[in-house]
Amino acid sequence: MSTTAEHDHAHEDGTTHVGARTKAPAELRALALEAELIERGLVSTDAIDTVVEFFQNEVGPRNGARLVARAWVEPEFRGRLLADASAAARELDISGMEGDHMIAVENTDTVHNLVVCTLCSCYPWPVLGVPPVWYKSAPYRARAVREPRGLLAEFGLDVPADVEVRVWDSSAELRYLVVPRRPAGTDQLSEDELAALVTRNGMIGVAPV
Amino acid sequence: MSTTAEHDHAHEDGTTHVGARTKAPAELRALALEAELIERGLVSTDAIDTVVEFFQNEVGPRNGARLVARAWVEPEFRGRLLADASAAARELDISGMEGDHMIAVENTDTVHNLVVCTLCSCYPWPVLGVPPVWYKSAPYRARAVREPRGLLAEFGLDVPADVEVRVWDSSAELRYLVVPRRPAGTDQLSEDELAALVTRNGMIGVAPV
Amino acid sequence: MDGIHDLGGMQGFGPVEDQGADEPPFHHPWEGRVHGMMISLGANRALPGSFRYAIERMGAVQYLTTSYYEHWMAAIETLLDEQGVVSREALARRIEQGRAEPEQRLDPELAQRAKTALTAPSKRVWRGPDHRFTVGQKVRAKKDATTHSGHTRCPRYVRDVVGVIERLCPLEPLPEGLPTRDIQPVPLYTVCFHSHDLWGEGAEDFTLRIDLVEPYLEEV
Amino acid sequence: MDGIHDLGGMQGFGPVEDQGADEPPFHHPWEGRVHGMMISLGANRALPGSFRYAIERMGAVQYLTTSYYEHWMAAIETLLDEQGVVSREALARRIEQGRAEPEQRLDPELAQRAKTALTAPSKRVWRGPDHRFTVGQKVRAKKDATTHSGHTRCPRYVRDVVGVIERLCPLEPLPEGLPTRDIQPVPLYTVCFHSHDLWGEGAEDFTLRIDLVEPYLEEV
Repeated sequence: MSTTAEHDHAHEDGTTHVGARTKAPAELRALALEAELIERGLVSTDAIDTVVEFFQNEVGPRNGARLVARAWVEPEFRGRLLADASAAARELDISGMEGDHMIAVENTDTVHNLVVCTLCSCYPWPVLGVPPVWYKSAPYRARAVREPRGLLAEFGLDVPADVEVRVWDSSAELRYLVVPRRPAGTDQLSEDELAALVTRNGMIGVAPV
Repeated sequence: MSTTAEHDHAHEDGTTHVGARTKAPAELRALALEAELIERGLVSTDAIDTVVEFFQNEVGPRNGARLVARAWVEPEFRGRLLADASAAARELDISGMEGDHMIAVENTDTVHNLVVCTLCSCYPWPVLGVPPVWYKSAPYRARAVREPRGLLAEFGLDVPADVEVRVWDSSAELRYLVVPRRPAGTDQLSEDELAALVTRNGMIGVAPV
Repeated sequence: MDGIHDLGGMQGFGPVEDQGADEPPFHHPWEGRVHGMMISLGANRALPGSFRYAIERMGAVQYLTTSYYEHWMAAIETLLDEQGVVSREALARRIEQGRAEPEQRLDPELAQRAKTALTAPSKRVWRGPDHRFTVGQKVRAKKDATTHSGHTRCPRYVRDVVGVIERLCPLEPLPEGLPTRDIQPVPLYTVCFHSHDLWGEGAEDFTLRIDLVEPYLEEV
Repeated sequence: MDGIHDLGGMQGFGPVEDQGADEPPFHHPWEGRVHGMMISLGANRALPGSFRYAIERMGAVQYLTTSYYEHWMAAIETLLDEQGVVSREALARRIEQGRAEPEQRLDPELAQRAKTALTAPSKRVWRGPDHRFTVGQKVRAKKDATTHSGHTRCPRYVRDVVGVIERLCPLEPLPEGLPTRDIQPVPLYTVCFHSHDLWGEGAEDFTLRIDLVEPYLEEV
């Protein structure tokens, strides 16, 4: 990984071609930082590769979806998930940074949950991966704690007036995961099929499932 | 005024040369707007010229300084200025837009006044002209109502702890003018000489005089 | 609205930079033209609605990254577009087609009215309800003084804080009504707050006066 | 500090734009490298201090006009510079001299530690004072919870508002101490607020839970 071409090849995500002629300032700064830290032995190419690989291929909303589907089909697991989401996640070998104190909050007939981090962009990595840009954006962080119903309507989710909208601002080290309501007419689906219905947005609270 | 060259000549203020090749987007937008409004008969070249000329040459902190100097030398005028600054200003033929409800606030041994407009940049045009960039800037508007002493110190003005700092946030249609303290050792100066000592910053409250 | 324009008390904006006493009124010729257009349009009663509210609706990032006279220009463009006088499209087309050079048009009468507006005292006095609060009375700036998404002149930093009425001032139109040209004259007050009530005990020691209309205030 | 990062309740930022379910974790390769550097430095205990506070000190305009991973990069640069590990000048020089291409350096043991940090459960439990408040108790988020210029995790929008303790949570280090590595474990609570108490009677009807440490709270 000593040339730009190799670097590009190793980390290409399909959205941007990094080359000497197309480097934006941020890209150039990141390269310089890595070069400096490599030289000082503070980071290593393979450690960084490992992190990138982890977020690109090993972790993401599929983990959260497995927890949700399991909770839908196993009432006792649901109970354990709502009591201690990090412990329940460990049963499925899901654990790690930004997930040691996870709390699962359940949507019901009377409560709809919505998760935000107004001060930065805290997010439960082990179950959802890294957050989407919109979750990290100023509009979402500004509006979620002030006009959540209007915001949800823009996401296509009209919460009836008699359903409590419950916003969670993750300002400390607790991390929140929304357990959506199981859709009607899914009685015949397997746990895996159910997991396939659960979306990242549903587990943040901006989609029904 | 049908060509760029003529336009430049008529309104050159010495800081920027406006020409077809150097137009920034803001300049271009302003030209387009004027062109459109001229065509619709909603503005006129001479009306705009009049306004520019007025702010460049006819109004400014010298007006405020005349009021302050008069107040320093005439106790009765000082009384009228503090009672109704707009009426007192009219005695010196000073009046106009953004100055119909002016209030003069006097610095004393025990009070130091500071004027800001946190929501926009309200300013008493007839006595001070248009505001300087720093007065309109986000840092000033943000800090003046939260840490005025620290801010004044950065302007080189250390207000003793036993002097009340009194901040005026001009959020409505009242406009504020600070009357600085008359400097020591100026007993022999004429009113005109005194006026020459009074600065714009002094009448906003970020300088002693 | 609690937009970025409501800057009072925000931190992280860096130092204040004074350009000195010789700073010109306009830093570029176009700035003067914008000021002149605003005053001329006003003298022609061609800019109704709320100029300030039009600025407040710019969007936070645009607001912070543009200059004062760019704010003014944005507001003029917005109001003219909303009133159907000059559409944004017409302006964009003009720039695109290279027709962004104003012709000369003289209107000495308008020039005189612009000058008069800048220099003549106004006799306008608003009539309406009597002042309900008295000097020395404790009042609280209401938590929901603002209408949440509309124009207000009650900044966030005084809301829900207790102050003291210091002066009764002449009536002014309620700012909330201005964007829809709904003129409701209401009593105005200068209200005095202490910095510790505004920002907590750890704040610098100072007092603050701000002018607030009666609907923003409630008895304590 | 009441910086621009404290966005809760601000208006004028426009719509939320969802890129859809297929949005990649990193939008440019350099974003992944920044994430990787942060985790690797952490695994090497080479990034002490407060990462969040370093972001908060970016400056308002820079903060709003740069992306999330640019915030991270700014924080890494700031902390490394402040600790004397890598100066800003060294990085600027490297870019200027065209030496911004990282050599390959392998350290499988560090890679393993990074992976472990990302995936292993942490057993860390903070010990300290008992919880003083009880579930159901009314509390007010203090007006001066913040130290005015330093790091805080008590956002502006809850300050001086009354809520109800909903849950006692495990202790966490007081955020105010983190920038100076002053670790003071304190009780944490989930506190429930009603939207009308936060934003006034005119606000949408909803409830809000937020996790606040005990020093941010006072009895009502």
